[in-house]
Amino acid sequence: MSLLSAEALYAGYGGVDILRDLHLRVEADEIVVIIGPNGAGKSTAMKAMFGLVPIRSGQVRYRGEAITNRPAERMVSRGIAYVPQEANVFPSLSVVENLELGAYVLRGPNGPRMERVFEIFPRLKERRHQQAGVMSGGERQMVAMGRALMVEPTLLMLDEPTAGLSPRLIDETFERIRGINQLGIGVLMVEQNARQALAAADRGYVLATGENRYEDTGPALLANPEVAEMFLGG
Amino acid sequence: MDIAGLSAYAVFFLSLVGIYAIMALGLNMQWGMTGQFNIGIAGFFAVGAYTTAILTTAPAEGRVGGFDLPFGVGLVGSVIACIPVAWLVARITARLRTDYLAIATIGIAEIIRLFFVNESWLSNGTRGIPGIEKPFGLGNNGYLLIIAAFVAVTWLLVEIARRSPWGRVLRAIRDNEPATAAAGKDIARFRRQAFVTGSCLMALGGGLYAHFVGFVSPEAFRPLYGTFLVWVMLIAGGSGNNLGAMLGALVVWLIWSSTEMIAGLVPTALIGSESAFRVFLIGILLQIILVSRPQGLLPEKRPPMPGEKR
Amino acid sequence: ELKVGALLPLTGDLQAYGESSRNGINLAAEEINAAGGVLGEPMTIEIADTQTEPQSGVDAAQRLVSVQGVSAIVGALSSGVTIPVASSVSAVEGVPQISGASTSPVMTDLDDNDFLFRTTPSDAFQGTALAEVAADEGMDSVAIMYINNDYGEGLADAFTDSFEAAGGEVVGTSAYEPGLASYRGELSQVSDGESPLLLIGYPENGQTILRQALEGGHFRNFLFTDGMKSPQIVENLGAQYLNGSAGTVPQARDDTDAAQHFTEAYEASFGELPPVPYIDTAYDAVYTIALAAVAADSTDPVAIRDHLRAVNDPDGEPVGPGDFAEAAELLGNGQAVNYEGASGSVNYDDNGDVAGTFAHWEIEDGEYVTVRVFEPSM
Amino acid sequence: MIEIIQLLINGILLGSILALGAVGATMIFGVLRFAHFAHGDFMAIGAYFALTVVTVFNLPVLAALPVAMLLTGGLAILIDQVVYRRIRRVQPVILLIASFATALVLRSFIQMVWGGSNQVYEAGIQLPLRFGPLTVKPDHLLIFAAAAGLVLIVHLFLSRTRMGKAMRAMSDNMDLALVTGIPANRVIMWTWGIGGALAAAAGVFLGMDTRLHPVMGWTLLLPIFAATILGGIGRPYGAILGGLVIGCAMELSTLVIPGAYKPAVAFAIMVATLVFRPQGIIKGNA
Amino acid sequence: MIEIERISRAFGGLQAVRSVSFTVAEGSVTGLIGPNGAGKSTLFSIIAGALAPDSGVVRLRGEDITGLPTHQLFHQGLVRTFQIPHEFSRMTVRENLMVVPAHQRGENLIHSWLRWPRVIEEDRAILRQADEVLDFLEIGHLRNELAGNLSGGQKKLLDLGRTMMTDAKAVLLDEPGAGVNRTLLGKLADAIERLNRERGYTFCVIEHDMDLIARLCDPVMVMANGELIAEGDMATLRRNPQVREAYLGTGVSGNAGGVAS
Ligand SMILES: Nc1ncnc2c1ncn2[C@@H]1O[C@H](COP(=O)(O)OP(=O)(O)OP(=O)(O)O)[C@@H](O)[C@H]1O
Ligand SMILES: Nc1ncnc2c1ncn2[C@@H]1O[C@H](COP(=O)(O)OP(=O)(O)OP(=O)(O)O)[C@@H](O)[C@H]1O
Ligand SMILES: [Mg+2]
Ligand SMILES: [Mg+2]
Repeated sequence: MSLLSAEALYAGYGGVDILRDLHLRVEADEIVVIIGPNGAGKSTAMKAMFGLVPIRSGQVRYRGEAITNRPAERMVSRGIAYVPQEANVFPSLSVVENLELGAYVLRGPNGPRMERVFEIFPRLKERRHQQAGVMSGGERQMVAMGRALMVEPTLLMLDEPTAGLSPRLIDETFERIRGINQLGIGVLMVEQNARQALAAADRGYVLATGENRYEDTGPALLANPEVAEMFLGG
Repeated sequence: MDIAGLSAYAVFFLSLVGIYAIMALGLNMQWGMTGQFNIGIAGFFAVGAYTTAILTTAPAEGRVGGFDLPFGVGLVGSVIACIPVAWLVARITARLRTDYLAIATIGIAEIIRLFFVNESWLSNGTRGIPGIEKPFGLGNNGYLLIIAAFVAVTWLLVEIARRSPWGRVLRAIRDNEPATAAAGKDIARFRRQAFVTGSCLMALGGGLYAHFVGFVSPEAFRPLYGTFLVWVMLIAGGSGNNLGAMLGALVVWLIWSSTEMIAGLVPTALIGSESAFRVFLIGILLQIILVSRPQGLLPEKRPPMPGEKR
Repeated sequence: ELKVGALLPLTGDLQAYGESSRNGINLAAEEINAAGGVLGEPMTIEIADTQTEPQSGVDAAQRLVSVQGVSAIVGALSSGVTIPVASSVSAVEGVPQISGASTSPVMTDLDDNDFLFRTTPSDAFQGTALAEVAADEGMDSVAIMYINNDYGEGLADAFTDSFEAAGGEVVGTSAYEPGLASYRGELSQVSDGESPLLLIGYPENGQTILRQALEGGHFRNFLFTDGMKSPQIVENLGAQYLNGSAGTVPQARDDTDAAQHFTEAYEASFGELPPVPYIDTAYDAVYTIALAAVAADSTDPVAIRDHLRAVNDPDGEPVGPGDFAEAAELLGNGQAVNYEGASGSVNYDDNGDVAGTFAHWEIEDGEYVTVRVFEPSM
Repeated sequence: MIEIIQLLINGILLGSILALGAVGATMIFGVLRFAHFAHGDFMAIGAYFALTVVTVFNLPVLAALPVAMLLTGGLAILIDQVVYRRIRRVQPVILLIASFATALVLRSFIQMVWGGSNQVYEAGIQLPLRFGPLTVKPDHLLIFAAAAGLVLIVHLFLSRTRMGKAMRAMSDNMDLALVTGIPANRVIMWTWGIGGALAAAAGVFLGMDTRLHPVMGWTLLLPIFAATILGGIGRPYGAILGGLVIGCAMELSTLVIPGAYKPAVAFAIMVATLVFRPQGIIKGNA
Repeated sequence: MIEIERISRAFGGLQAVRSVSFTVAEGSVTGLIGPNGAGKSTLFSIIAGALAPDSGVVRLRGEDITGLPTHQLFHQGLVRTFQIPHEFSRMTVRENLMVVPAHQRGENLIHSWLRWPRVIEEDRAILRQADEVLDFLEIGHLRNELAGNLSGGQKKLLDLGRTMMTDAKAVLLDEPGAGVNRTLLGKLADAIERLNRERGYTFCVIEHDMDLIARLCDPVMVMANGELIAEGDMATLRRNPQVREAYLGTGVSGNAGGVAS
């Protein structure tokens, strides 16, 4: 039984299907990457699975349970955490408050959970009282990811976690994602930094115009000349 | 209820609709096109009405004016008098956006109203200015034609403005100010132009109103009828859509005056007070319109591209 | 069939007065119909709400005239609505309009093609009357607070002129804006600690002002105008604080037959007659319209207007509100009548105004008691 | 000097009533991003609910207060679920106009049920306590204490509970709040409940100090907005300060300008604040 | 062309830019790199007139332009894009571009009223220009789509497209590549090169994609902690230990982005 699976999804905005017959699957403990050109529907796919875009037909299952079109706010308590592509922190709240809100659906003290996040992102501990809105691009991504990790998810969904980060931070971020994955958390991410992402991933999907194009292990996709030509910039 | 009577009422009804339609078009320029949240319509409405009252009435004791000038001069005066007022308000509120601007403008409108209440030397204070005549000795029918002509011309001008590159810049400002500035547009200037032009239309409405009812006093410029009604018309009709603004004026004023008949059908024992029930109905109808058609009766359409038919 | 429009504020600021005026109007119509109606048919009343706003007031008036086809209008209450209705509807359509409550001096000279009348005297008279009452009460200095509209300002000005001419002193004057939660600042501004307060306004905010004046210890004695003559004030604030306060109201001599008839008839129909103004004036307005229609032998608006003064022929037979059948018969026989109304003699002058008499009233044991009825000596 | 102090005392009373209204208005603004034009009418209906309790069960006003707060809070939630909820996702201006319609509905409802004339909780007046040359009315002490107590409770709620934090999060970024698993609808209902309850309290106090009348709240709406703006929109603590400043300024203004311009004072302060310190008098961290 | 002289700017206690000076030579494509939070975007905002510096001077062709409002700079030929795309969300993609050209007659309201046919004629030319740009960026099929509905990367392209609607002399690009697919990014680089070569545009580019920087930019400025720490061509900078430490990182995976190609 897959951790998350999407079968034959049709979904879009205002009656127009963006996704057509989309299939996706994430196994427990796996890092899965989605790549594809701009406007391919990658973000839409993430949102649809998370209940933010209505699915017209098809099934989304989480650990075998059908969660198609369930409201987004319920996904979190099931153990799925999602970091959107844009506007992914609460700008006027401090780092600590952002993290606390991440654990909104959980009971019990936040202290230990927050310590664990600080272990992964020590920089957040230094800046814990800073307002998230004025942090630099890289720090914000950490806050966003930290916030998602606060729910102790079993599945983490990341939409372009490295966009706008410096090369050094990109390295570090992939490093961290691998670290998170090693804690037993499944990761599904969209990336434009395709080479690095595929290098870090167990499996990858290539989407174009809302449809599946390729699916393979990360290294295999990297080695595929067609993929490289059309989607990785030669 | 005879035909002649009905048509006389229809003329009267349409005249008020026309006056409100002009104001709704002015508001559409500010809100629908530029996103300026002006809830101070009553202030500009008052400036227009008082200006023509002062210019066109016979001389009177105890106040400035009574210049006995013709109707046309009065209306032009209304619009011109509004320019410095609107410009000043635009200047004062230049940095304000959304609800902040809204609340500032409603405050300014109330200050303008209090000014007319208290400064008798100019406005004859609470007593108001009577004897504002319709032009050329026209009756209601003739005056409706004048109003209709003004509505048509206003609509044409506002519609051209909306389709013009000028209107495009306004819509860009509505969407994203920094990006508009980065595209080389002087946002402050465009905002000011839209605000002043829209306000002048409200003043024009005020001028036409003054000649229509023949009397102005501060009571006419309270927020309910001076401002909110116009907003309700624009929003219900479809903000951003000029035809919608005019349709909204018609429909909302129809609701406003027809609910009396509906309320009359319900036994008083059930509702306590017929008139209160009427206002209750108005509120409910409005909510139904807003909930069922939040984009308005005629939603905004993008202006045609050059060479495109529509 | 005679149709009369009642143009009243049934919602909005003056809603309380609108409802009581409506009773007066309905009462007059019922009596007239009981006495055989007008020109052989029962007359009808069409009611329309002004919402106390000019925009909807003129619309309602036009609807009365055009859609309901009324031959005359009774109303409106506030001058801010009455005047626009007169100049955009009544004068234009040629329908007589009689207000029972608008007191603005502006109406006297209004260019209304002689279609606008009123059954209540202009402020100018009441101001003088008020000064006389102040003198009667032995007040040589007063502070004034008045509602900031044409009614308040008109009265305050007229009072100040007469009062000061008679040697009185006004220790402080402040206009107030309606609807505020506190008038304590204004009160402490006008108060000198001793002088009584002349409060010109309506109960809606007047009650708040009175209460804050008493609670803050600013004033103990009060002088009122017609607008504040309302039993709910005594009821809400407590009689003991208001006993001894005095005021004026336009009122006919209540010893007249007409006034007694009105009071009895009202009480028979609606229960106790509330001591609020503008009921009898509205009542009289309907009567004069009905009589004028009879005199004109027509329900044509212009004909009614032309005969409004004729039903007050000084040489005619005096008739009162209870005598409609007789009056109609006299008129039918071509004889002149002189209507003496519940609110006074209702003799419309060339401007459509009436000269009124005023009552000097006091509050005693929580009741409004008329001390005397008099004609102000201008 | 004495006069000024006396006016200040009066101003603080008026200010605490405004503040209660403004705290609710500012919370609603913070979470839902629109100026709620029916807020004054919530005050009025709260006052009338209390009136019914007072007359039917013959209870003192303060005992009726919690009932009125509860009922008004509930009514606010109901209106939100029936009307506002459906248009939350479109532009805020639609919400604003809809709230204006709500104001009409509430006001006429009051008139239909309770009638249009002045009413009071308790006939008569209250003689003031005298402290030397200063006078204070016993009710005023009560109102002030109750207002302070309510504000304290709201403060604790906002700063100590998860719901309070969730409200701030919602006002920051509603979409992200959803993604974080915050039950947006529940948070919004709480906001309405609290805003409505506080409005009811303000209305009851206003009724105690003046009288009950269908438009009692509507006419106070602009000063309440002025207080909201002055304190910085979306900041409950600012709203309290804003209410007090507006209240005192309005009372003190009678020393220098004609009473007829008194309401203009609140508006002028409001406009000046907007122009010179758009973020409000106390600069928050946003 | 653009001279930046000792520009400083602080936010509260944070010194975002400290006394930075450098020159963007006419006709060059100058890169600006540095870690997140180094102050690059802040510096752009200062040059473009959206933010006032605490001290320092910006010159455009020798003329002092410090503190001039954005729209005036635009008319002197200085255009910028934003790091976070700033589209006109409720306008179509086409309209987004058509707003940009300067000196449109129709932007004068009176003119629109009186000379409508001429305004329309002019607008037609602008429309053609906009469609060309859209086709060039391969988003021509979206021309009538509302810009707010575009995907993240498409918005970046649109932002770039807007700069192509002017006769800009100097263009400031803030991370044109972030979120843009690599294949398209290559084309974007072509476009920048062509504009630079054929039309003589001067560029200053902030970018974290080192391939793009290496391919396009010479010289490259490196900022860290608000200061300029190095400048030179990319090959030199890669060998600079300070730059590696602060920015590039030392790990090999930093090259997995495919510098080799
Ligand atoms: N709210 C919306 N309404 C209508 N269409 C939309 C909306 N959001 C996105 N789209 C359209 O859906 C398509 C897919 O968008 P999506 O955001 O999923 O792309 P993406 O693959 O994430 O691209 P990118 O890499 O640029 O972020 C695009 O063509 C876009 O125009
Ligand atoms: N308006 C502001 N208020 C307070 N601090 C700010 C503001 N704008 C930027 N900063 C701070 O200034 C510093 C520099 O920000 P800037 O956006 O210039 O960085 P950058 O070099 O563009 O980084 P990135 O590559 O992540 O975009 C950051 O630490 C940021 O938090
Ligand atoms: Mg995306
Ligand atoms: Mg940046």
